[in-house]
Amino acid sequence: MKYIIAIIKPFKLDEVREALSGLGVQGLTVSEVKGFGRQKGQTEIYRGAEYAVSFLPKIKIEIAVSDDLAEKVADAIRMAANTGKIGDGKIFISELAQVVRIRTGEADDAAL
Amino acid sequence: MKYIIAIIKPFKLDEVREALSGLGVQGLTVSEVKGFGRQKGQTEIYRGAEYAVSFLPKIKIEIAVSDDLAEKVADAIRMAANTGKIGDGKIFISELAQVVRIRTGEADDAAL
Amino acid sequence: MKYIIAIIKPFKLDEVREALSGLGVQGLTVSEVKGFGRQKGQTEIYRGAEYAVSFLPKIKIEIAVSDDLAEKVADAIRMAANTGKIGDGKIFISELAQVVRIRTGEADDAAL
Amino acid sequence: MHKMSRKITALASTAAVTATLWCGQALAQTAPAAPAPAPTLDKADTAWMLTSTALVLLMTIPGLALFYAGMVRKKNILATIMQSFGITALVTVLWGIIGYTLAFTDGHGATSPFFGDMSRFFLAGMGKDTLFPGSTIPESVFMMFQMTFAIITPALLVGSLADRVKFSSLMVFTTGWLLLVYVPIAHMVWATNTGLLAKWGVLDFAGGTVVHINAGVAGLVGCLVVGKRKGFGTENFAPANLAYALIGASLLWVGWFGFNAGSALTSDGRAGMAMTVTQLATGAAACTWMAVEWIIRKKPSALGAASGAVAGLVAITPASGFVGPTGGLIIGLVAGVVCFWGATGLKHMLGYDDSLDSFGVHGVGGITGALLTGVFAVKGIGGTSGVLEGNFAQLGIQAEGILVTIVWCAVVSFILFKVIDKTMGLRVTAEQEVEGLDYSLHGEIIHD
Amino acid sequence: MHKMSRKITALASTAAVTATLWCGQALAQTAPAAPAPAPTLDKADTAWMLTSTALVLLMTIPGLALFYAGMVRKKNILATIMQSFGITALVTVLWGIIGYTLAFTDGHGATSPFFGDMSRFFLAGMGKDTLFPGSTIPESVFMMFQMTFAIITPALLVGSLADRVKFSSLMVFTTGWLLLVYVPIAHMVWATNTGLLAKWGVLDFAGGTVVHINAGVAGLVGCLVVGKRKGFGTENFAPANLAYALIGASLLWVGWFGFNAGSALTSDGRAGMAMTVTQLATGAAACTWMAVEWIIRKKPSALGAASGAVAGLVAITPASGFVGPTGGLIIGLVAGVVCFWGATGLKHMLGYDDSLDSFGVHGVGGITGALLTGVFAVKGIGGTSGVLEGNFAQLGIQAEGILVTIVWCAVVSFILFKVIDKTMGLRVTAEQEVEGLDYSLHGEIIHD
Amino acid sequence: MHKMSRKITALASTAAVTATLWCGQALAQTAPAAPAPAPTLDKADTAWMLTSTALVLLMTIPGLALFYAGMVRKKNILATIMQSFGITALVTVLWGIIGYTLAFTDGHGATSPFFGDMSRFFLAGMGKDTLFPGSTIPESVFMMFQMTFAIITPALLVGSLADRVKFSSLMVFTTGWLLLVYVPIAHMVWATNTGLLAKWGVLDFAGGTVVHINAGVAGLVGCLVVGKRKGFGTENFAPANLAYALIGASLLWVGWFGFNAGSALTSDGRAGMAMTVTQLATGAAACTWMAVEWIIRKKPSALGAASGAVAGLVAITPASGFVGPTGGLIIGLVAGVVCFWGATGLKHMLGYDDSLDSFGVHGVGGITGALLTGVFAVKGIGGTSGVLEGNFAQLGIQAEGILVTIVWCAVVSFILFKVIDKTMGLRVTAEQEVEGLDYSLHGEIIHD
Ligand SMILES: Nc1ncnc2c1ncn2[C@@H]1O[C@H](COP(=O)(O)OP(=O)(O)O)[C@@H](O)[C@H]1O
Ligand SMILES: Nc1ncnc2c1ncn2[C@@H]1O[C@H](COP(=O)(O)OP(=O)(O)O)[C@@H](O)[C@H]1O
Ligand SMILES: Nc1ncnc2c1ncn2[C@@H]1O[C@H](COP(=O)(O)OP(=O)(O)O)[C@@H](O)[C@H]1O
Repeated sequence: MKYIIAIIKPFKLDEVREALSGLGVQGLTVSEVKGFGRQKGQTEIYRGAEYAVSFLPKIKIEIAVSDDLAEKVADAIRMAANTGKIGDGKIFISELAQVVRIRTGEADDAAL
Repeated sequence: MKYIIAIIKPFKLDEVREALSGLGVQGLTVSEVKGFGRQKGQTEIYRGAEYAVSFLPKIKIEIAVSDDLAEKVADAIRMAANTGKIGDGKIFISELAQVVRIRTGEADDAAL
Repeated sequence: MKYIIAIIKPFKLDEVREALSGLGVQGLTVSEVKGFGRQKGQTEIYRGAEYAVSFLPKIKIEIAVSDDLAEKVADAIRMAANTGKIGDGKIFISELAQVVRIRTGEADDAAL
Repeated sequence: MHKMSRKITALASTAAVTATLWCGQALAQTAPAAPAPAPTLDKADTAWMLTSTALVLLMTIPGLALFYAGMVRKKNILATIMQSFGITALVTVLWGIIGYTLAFTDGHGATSPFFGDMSRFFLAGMGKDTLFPGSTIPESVFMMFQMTFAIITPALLVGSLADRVKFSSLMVFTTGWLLLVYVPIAHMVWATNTGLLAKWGVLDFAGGTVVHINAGVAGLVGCLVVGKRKGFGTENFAPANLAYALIGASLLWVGWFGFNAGSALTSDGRAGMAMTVTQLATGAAACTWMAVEWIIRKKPSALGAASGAVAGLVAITPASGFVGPTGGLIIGLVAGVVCFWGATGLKHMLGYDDSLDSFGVHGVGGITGALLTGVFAVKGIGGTSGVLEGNFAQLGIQAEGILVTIVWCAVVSFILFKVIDKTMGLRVTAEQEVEGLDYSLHGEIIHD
Repeated sequence: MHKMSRKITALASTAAVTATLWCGQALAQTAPAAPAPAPTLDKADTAWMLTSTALVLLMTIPGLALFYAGMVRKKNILATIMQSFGITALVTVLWGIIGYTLAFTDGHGATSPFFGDMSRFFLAGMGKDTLFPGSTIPESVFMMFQMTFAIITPALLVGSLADRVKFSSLMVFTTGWLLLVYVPIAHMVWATNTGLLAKWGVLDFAGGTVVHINAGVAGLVGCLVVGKRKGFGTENFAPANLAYALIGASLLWVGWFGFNAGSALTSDGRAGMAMTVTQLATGAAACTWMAVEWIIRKKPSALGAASGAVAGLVAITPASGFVGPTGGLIIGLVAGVVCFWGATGLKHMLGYDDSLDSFGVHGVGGITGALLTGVFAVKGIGGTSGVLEGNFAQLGIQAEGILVTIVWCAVVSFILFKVIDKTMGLRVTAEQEVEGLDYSLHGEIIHD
Repeated sequence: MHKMSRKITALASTAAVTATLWCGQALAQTAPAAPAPAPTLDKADTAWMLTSTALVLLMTIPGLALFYAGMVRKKNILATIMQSFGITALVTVLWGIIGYTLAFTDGHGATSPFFGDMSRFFLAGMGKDTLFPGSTIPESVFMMFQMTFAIITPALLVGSLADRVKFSSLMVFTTGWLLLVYVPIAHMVWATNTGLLAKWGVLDFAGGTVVHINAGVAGLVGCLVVGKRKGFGTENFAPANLAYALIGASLLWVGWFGFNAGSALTSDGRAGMAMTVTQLATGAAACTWMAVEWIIRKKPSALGAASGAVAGLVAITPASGFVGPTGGLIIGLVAGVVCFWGATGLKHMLGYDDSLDSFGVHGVGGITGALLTGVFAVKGIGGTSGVLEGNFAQLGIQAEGILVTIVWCAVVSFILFKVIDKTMGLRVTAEQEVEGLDYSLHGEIIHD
């Protein structure tokens, strides 16, 4: 199994989720993060001063998938989250040793 | 060493933490996430309209443990977080290559 | 490639980020987490009662790096985040199988 | 009805024409306001009106600002507050310079049923000791009290356009709308000597037509012109922080005592009765909205209770100096149900995106209240009887007032919205809308 | 003391009996309120009372709503606001229909020391120009002013039940409690012609017994009946957002000027003195609470400062029209210390879960204030001397008033809570409590 | 100018000396305040002043508390509110005991231009029916009204020290500053019979010098003594929640009606005119700040609009009872631009860390307003002409008043800050500053 972490732009979340549902992904976990990267930070005005906000709001999606689905999932995310503009984000894929469904105790692929 | 990520229902956090303390787990890291899965989303009322909230509040626990403790930790989480109802969450276990304690520089098992 | 997760004290974030920039790290992702560990929790006063806050605010930094940079990055974080006081945090390093840049589709080291 | 429809048709065309005519005319007219009878200053009345003015300002900032800000998504909270705050600043200046004189002086000739004259341009001639004609309070205090009404009305209508209107365009629109819609309708209803609807005998104690129908209709027109929010019907638009909305509704409720009881312009028993019926209607409407929602949706929502309260406040506004306690209670009961339908059934049925229900609550509630004023008016309280006391004609007169307001407001607002949309653009870009107005328009965000 | 204890015993049994008797009696009674002497309307007094009414409403919404909402966990913020808001709406209607007439008309026969009659049912006979007997203000304004007191009292007591009471049950409880506890105690204390405690000579300028002891005792009874919050003593119940609590406390403070100075029913020197002692006591109590906490807990907490201020406001309430500046200062000093103990030592000692300290602050502070009124009353201010001016008896009279209030309130509240608990259930389910009342009762959550 | 500079030099040295002298003197002096002419109580004036007092208290809590709390980082929100709240409690007690008597009694001999006497120590001799000399309102009400001014002034100056001052030291500083800076300057300006600046003919209707210049200058001195915030210029200090700041600014705006119109001490046409010019100046200043920022920074910020409004309110304060509508508009226009520069250009140019711009807005705005009062004063409104009506001298008199205020305030504030810094320490430790004042000073945090 693979553990996929994707950092995307916040307003792309709904599109990504739909794309993944289309692939049969049954679950995923989302959190709000702040990203630092090539994308130039916004500038906030504060009493006439300007503050560069170096951290940008991003969404982190975590999905555990079976090995054979991993590639498709990564592709789907890339398609759905792409705007072509800097700051679109990254996808990180690593090995996942074991999965357990808390409710039933089912393990690995059956637990996804 | 293993890196264990558990997604659980928020109100189970205290029980899980106690179960883990019982096993001698000395540290863990917790964050608020939103989960999307089989569990049907709640429905919020808004001026007479109903909005299905597809993302549910969940708690993510991350714990680095030595290899021999991994299985016990996973079991303990499963016991403590189980309600038997859909949405109880998942446990994901992966390999951890290296650990460092920032304060002392201790490494790996000594750093846990 | 390696996936580095560091848990640090919140007010060390800026120093850590600068240290990493110095190493040529181009991107990282940050989130607010709560840590449970050896560091004794704060005590809040509430109408004369005292509540021990067992979870402390921490910052989690995630960085994907090429294999050769991993050691340097871990060292840099350890230097920058160290205060010598309990609760300074941990660094976790694991293998990363694959990286994709969403905007361009570039993969692995080129995507970092 | 025939006579009425003729009047209305005439007005529909008159609206746009007159609105463009008055400038020249008014500027040429410098005669003073009609000589008033000579009451003297009453310090007690003045004390109450100073207080009422503060209360009505409190309704807009921070009351309405919070009520609306609590209903939007987090990324638009500051921008929503800024709409109320910016309108407050802008209308203050406009009203002082030209709005007040055009609304509350008598005017001359053919335009006098619709507009005043320029005798109070820059408040000229309003000395420290000048009383407002026919009242016992300084004209400065009357002018200020009315200013707070002129402020809240455009601030209310923005609710329909929430989350997508440009701040710059809103400021321009407000300027035009104040002078071409608010001012003439205020004049028609409240300029006792010359106003068109005042002469017809339309009852509107504290602004059911001038403020609420006016804001509701303009809001409806606006949300039709500007279009739906991006994601309407598919994304979750759940309010970010309803605590703000409930604070806001509470401050609206408290401040409304100034709005309604203050409209007596004196601190006597009529003011007391206006406060009483305001409270009863509001409590009743909050209860009925909660009850209806409890039955239909299984849970009484906090936003529902707040919306019900506002619905009651809106509906009792025109009636407040005219009806008694039982009338007030009934008006509230009705308003809670009707506005619930306005903000839910009607809106969903017709499918427009009246984001924060300016029309659903203020338009629908204002119309309900204006009509019921004609039903429940009690001679012993406000000097005019309603249907229940046998004066059936009053209901027709109220309907005429409502129609004139709707027609004038809809026509001129539509033209204004369209002109702005075609020139500077009414709406932010799609990117700005997604990014949130807080950052894209004002360069600020809420950090926690 | 012997005489007093007999009176009390008699009352304990009378409470429940009378409470069930009055319905039939009162409905049979339709005679008008006693003819008043003939003062005329004073517009200045009316202006101040209109203002005071707005100020006291501000205390409950949004004042108290925020004060309480700021002390609960995030998942219960909206539900906590809704408790104040829902009570405001409900009591408004109840008071207009039947509460006012039963509290403030004279009543007849055996029940007249406890209840009024039905002559103002649906506010019948209260015309625009009717003055409240013996006052210079319209009866409508007096009725409204008193309504705001009737609203805040049940809203205060809910603090003891926070985080676990069903909204529906709370609405039912409020209805019963208003009519069977608040109304008779208000009548006993404030119905000058017939009220039991009024005749005994109990001093309660603005509601130390009627509002605060009453709310505190009912809250205590309620939290004993409903039980502790799930997780009490083991989970961290730290307040989610004390900024709300401090805004709330501030609005309570400001609004309390209407509460206390408004209770003069006139805008004269006594009102001014009431405002003065209110401010001094509040400042002093906030300082002492902070000081005590600073010494004991090493840090002065923001919630402590706010609680101290409220403690001072509570304690000065019965005294406000009777004592002078130094008396006010001392009452505040004492209240800060005593209520700190009430909300910390006492509560932890006895182990009940008075969640937001309705009893610890309002009960304890109200008793303290009511007693000290008997000590510091100054003839030259309120017409009655206290112990310091040699009138030792007044302290006993005050104690009698307190005991009657406690006994009546405790007995009837207990019965009401129990009946509701056995029938519809007082408390949410364990799941709902864990999930949070915002979502489980109202279908809403705070998103940011 | 020569004469003036001599006066100033004399004063600079007098300030410190007198400040230490008065204690002994004042305590020895027990003669009653000068016998007043005998006006009688006016209940209408009293009603308005009771209301105004509530409005001005609302300005500090929760108004200013929120305005400031909204501009700091999340970890300091509660501590910032606590600064306003704690000062409110402390000054209440101090003012009642000794502040009022030293500020508003006539005083004796050499110190009488600077300080009053002890005849109202603990408010002794202030009975229920005592009127404030020369007014138609109870002295208790006047004392309370003035107390709210004494509260807000130190609360304003803390803005300069935000995020780094110790709460304990702030309480000590406030005590000293109230008695050695606020009290003498209030006496100089407002003690009609004996005050130094009052005799010179300085116009300050509602506190341009006493409140705003005073707070601004002390804030500037304070932020120079305490030093910059850790991370100033390198870390992002973006405000955590500007919604709070906008609620705060709104409440300041509304409450300011009490501040300015209340300063008439009567509810007549002058109060109405004061309210009018207050509103016009505020609207105008908010518009110009927005406009300038829009031009320079491309976006009109919400904080900018709020700051502009406050700038207008500050600048019109001294002028409010003296100028007419057009004067008010112009003062607002000027204040918006000048204070924008004060809070941005000037601050960045000189590089001090006036965290929340107490000096940039209140100092600069207060000076601007005090000078322009001398320009736009209209005889027909406040009895004194300004430059535009040919009275050129008034501008010089205003400048003298400003200079005396600045010099006295700067000298004594500097000594106070230094003494406290050397003894108990003015600033929290670096760790506490990083951890946040909420937790480190008060043991509390905002959890959501
Ligand atoms: N090496 C990295 N490790 C972890 N997160 C990264 C890394 N590089 C980028 N990110 C995340 O991806 C986001 C987008 O990266 P950025 O460099 O701005 O643009 P792009 O994705 O177009 O290359 C960043 O905001 C950050 O959250
Ligand atoms: N494949 C997955 N990858 C990551 N997180 C998942 C995945 N599937 C489920 N989750 C997380 O687990 C939570 C519970 O899953 P759900 O399908 O609702 O119920 P159950 O755990 O009972 O099967 C989800 O809300 C989500 O946060
Ligand atoms: N085994 C672990 N797994 C995950 N996170 C941990 C673990 N141990 C510690 N942490 C994180 O590191 C933080 C610091 O750990 P702590 O034991 O308090 O001090 P130190 O880092 O000095 O040993 C904790 O608050 C927690 O967030």
